[in-house]
Amino acid sequence: MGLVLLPKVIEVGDEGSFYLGNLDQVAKRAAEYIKSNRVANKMITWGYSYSLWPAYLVTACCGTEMAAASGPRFDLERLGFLSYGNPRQSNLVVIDGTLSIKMAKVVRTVWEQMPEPKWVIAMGACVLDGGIFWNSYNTVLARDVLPVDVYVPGCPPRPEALATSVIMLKEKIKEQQAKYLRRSRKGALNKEGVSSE
Amino acid sequence: MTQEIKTIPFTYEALSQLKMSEGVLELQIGPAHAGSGHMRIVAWVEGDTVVKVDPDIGFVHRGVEKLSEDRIYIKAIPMVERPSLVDTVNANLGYVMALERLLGIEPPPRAQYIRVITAEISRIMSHLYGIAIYGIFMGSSTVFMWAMADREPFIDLLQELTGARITYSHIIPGGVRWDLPKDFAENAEIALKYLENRTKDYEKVWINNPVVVARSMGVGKLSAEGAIRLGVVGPNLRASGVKYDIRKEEPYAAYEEFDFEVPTFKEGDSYSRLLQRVEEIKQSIHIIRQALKRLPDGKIIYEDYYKRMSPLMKKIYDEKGRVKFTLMLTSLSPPKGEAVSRVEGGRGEMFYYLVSDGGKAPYRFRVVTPSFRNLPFFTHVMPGHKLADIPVIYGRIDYFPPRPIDDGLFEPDPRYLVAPS
Amino acid sequence: MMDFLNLIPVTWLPLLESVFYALVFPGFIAILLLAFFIIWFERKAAARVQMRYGPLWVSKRTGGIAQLLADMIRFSFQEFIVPEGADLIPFVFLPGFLLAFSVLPTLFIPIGPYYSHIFPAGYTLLLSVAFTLVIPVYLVVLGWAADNKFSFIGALREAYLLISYEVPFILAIASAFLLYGTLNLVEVVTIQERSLPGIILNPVAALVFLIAVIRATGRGPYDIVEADSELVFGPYVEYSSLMFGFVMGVPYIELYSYSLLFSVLFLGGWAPITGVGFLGGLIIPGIVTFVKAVIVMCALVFLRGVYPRYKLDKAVRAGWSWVFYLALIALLLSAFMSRVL
Amino acid sequence: MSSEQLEKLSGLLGDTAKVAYNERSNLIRIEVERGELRNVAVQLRDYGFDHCSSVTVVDYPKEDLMEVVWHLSSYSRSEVSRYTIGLVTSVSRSKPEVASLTDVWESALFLERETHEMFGVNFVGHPDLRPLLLPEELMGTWPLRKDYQLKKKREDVFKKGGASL
Repeated sequence: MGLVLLPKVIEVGDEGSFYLGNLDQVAKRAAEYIKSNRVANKMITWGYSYSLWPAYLVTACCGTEMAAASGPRFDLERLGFLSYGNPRQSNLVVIDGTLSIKMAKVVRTVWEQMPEPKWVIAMGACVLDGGIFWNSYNTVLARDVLPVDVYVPGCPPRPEALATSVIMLKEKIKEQQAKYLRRSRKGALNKEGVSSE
Repeated sequence: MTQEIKTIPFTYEALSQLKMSEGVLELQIGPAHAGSGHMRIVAWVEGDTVVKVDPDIGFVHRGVEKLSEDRIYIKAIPMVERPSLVDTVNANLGYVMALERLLGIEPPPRAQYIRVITAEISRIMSHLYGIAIYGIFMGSSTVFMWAMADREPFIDLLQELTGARITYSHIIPGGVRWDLPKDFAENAEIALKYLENRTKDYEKVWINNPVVVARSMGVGKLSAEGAIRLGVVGPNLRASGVKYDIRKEEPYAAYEEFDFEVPTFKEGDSYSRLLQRVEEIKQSIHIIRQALKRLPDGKIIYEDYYKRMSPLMKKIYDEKGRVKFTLMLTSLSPPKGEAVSRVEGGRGEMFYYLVSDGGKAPYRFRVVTPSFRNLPFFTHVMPGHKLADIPVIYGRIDYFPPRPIDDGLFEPDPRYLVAPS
Repeated sequence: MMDFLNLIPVTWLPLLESVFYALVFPGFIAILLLAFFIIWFERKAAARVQMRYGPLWVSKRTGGIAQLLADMIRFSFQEFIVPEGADLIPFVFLPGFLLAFSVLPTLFIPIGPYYSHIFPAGYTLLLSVAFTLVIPVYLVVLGWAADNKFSFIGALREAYLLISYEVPFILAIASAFLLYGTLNLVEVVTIQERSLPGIILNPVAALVFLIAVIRATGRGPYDIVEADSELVFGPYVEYSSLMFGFVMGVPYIELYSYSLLFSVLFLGGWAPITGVGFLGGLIIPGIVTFVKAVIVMCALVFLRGVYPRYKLDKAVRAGWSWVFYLALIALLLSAFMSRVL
Repeated sequence: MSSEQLEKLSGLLGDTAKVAYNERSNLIRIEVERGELRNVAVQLRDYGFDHCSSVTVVDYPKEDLMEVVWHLSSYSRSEVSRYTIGLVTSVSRSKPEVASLTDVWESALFLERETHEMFGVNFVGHPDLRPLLLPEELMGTWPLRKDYQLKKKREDVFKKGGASL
């Protein structure tokens, strides 16, 4: 869990001095301990999977299908998919449509600005393996730019396909967190000095 | 009260040598921004007033013209539809008309009528999408959802006809691929009646909404003379008082048989562009009704192509009314020459220029989408407005990727403009 | 339950009550539950207007009310990014101040006749208003601290609107004071019980109060500060994890304290039901004022689905022109009405 | 287009311009030398063709020449608004240089900029010839020229995972 990166508190002086120790280290250990708790892990998975806010990034023509998907007929807000616009608050990037070189740079910067638990849905044939613009001099595949979690085929894919991709992403988050839980309970974290007793 | 903004004739040189006072802030309203589509609007803002705007586009440039030289003629149809994905039928119609002018063939009347019907439905969908984007830029997600919802019956209509949601590739050289299903007329009538009383709701909630009027009246004003000089297209041009519609000026695909009038407004600001699109939706409904009433029967493919079809293709055509992609279509090689075709799309005039050297692939293929022709809005209209007006002007000119749209000729405040010495 | 009260030494009683007010009823826990309801109500009402479902699958049976819980969990387990350009102390600590100062007014607004507290009861109206006026100042500093062009412009917009809408707001409060003659909110409610509720006595002041509240909390046409289609998210652009959760919650908590004040000042607080003692004098009338406040909140929150956004210069011009004149009329009206009362 | 309108137009333009009429697509092709370009353009604008629909280049590597084409049409004059004029001048491939017509038609501003970055034709007098569509890496490779070969097979496109970023 990303905790507030507070500056290290150094001891004040001998008389009336108190040693708070390295607050970062203490906070990190506490975070690891919480996350290795089974109930907390279930809660975190539920929280992550039901609040997927995509960054407002319409790369190309599949954007119309993403707009139709967030429209009233295939309302994706039911699944907690509220397009909120600001990369800082979102945890999902939906690459909808062809990635030209210029747009690939922008997608990369948006992805890097986002806080840590983040996922990528690549939508449309053009980002899977080229689509009808496969040998154009200006297009790039999604896997060159970002680590993609879910691919949605189709040109443009139907809004129902986007909805299923969000549900598939929920399963993937569940697996990721379950793997994290198994690793942390097995004491794999002890290497970083987290005493499990 | 309409904002009185003087219009001073202005050339691009003076704008580019604008002397920046130190209080100017450069804002990158980039592609990942709720108020910009697929482009980066670089705006120099002083306080709340926009001093200079430089659009940085090309984020969705995929080189359709270069790729079409590498592929046979038929394969250019899906590529032409992608740049304006909300108005695919008109894009498809434009390219196929240029190809037919090269080949020297003429589709039968029933195919022309079906083309007009699908083109008008696609225009309605394009206008509704424009209103939806305008709503979200103005901060009201209600209109976005309403317009997106009103688009769905028309998407179902064409999905029933062609099977695809948006990318139909329905029009081929010589005619169309599918005949209208039996109950198409009734479903179309239901959808049109639904849209008519929906426009009443729009009037109540959105068009006469005092906030919308206050925010878009007098914003992005464009004089008729300015519109002509900047070469803007489509509803933005007619909203400034220039009565020009290619369906009337250079009638194509059976448009001269329908009587519809071209609505125009005089003020040329964002509000009149909104009203212009609502009027055009009403005209399209009128055209579709006439076309459905007077639909002639007969073949939907060019007579000569029908004869050269193989017996199996003919059997499919007679039973299901469906034209399969015959070998003849895929091995088209029109004679040497060039052709130009102009189509009035939902967003404006789509220009196609096709040069062939007798081979299987086009020698040179030039597409100018309406968005590209409206680019001067940004450089010439936006300076002098408030920062909050950028989405209002930009949303209302119905921008769609890959190239942005703009309107009007309006000059920055003289205070910010130091005449180039 | 009543007798256990007299076991506690008498001197501690007011302190315990204040803790109860601050922590349980009009204070923290009530706000937390209300925030759940209000944000869910806003998204559902906006969705109903837009012919769609709104948050549903989070907790299917209860219609998606746990959506805010899911969001809060995601926010709390997300990486908190501090841009290195931003100066650390205000950037990290100001949301905490924002949250605190938006909760504080609920401490002073009485929710029942038996509402005694440590602070001088005579100035509750003044105290509760004073804390709400500090929040925009923190917002401006917060926008400046984030070293981001959009948040800087958002902060400037907040400053513009703050000045142009606080003056009518203070005039509305002054006209209420002129009308009732006292600054003690408990007496205000007793006056309203005798005569008509405040909204009938001086409707103009109520209207000006509501407009100022809509502006302060950024609801409906007045979400100019965090206008998402111009400035990406106003002053809060750079906030990411739990800090964003706080910052997103602040307008709703502010709305809660304003509407609590509105229901006490203009809707007659706990008018029909009065009682004595801990249960009758505090809990039951408290629930009445609480319900009135929630109704006002639902009305204000619903505006999001109806109106697009105002432009800044038009909103500021309106603030100085007709909203200001309305406030003056409200003052005259209450001067006249207080003669009648 | 009626023949007497055609005569009037070609008479107006003088002997330097060769006029051909393509009846099917209502296209009038006017070929002009580079020197005459500006005054023919001004005459056309005064005649009524008040805006520029498209600026493009047709590349003939075999004849070592590039045809720069301005497509003009008319909003204001209704009797000629049906037709499109293709104003064509040919330019050598080694030094493609032509006078920019942005001061005659303001609408050609962005069209010429795009043609410049696609073909490398230098429009003399254009106020600001920065790249418009292409990223910085591709500026100068003139992708639309015939000698810019696209990759034909899928393997070499995806061998290293698409165009390098």
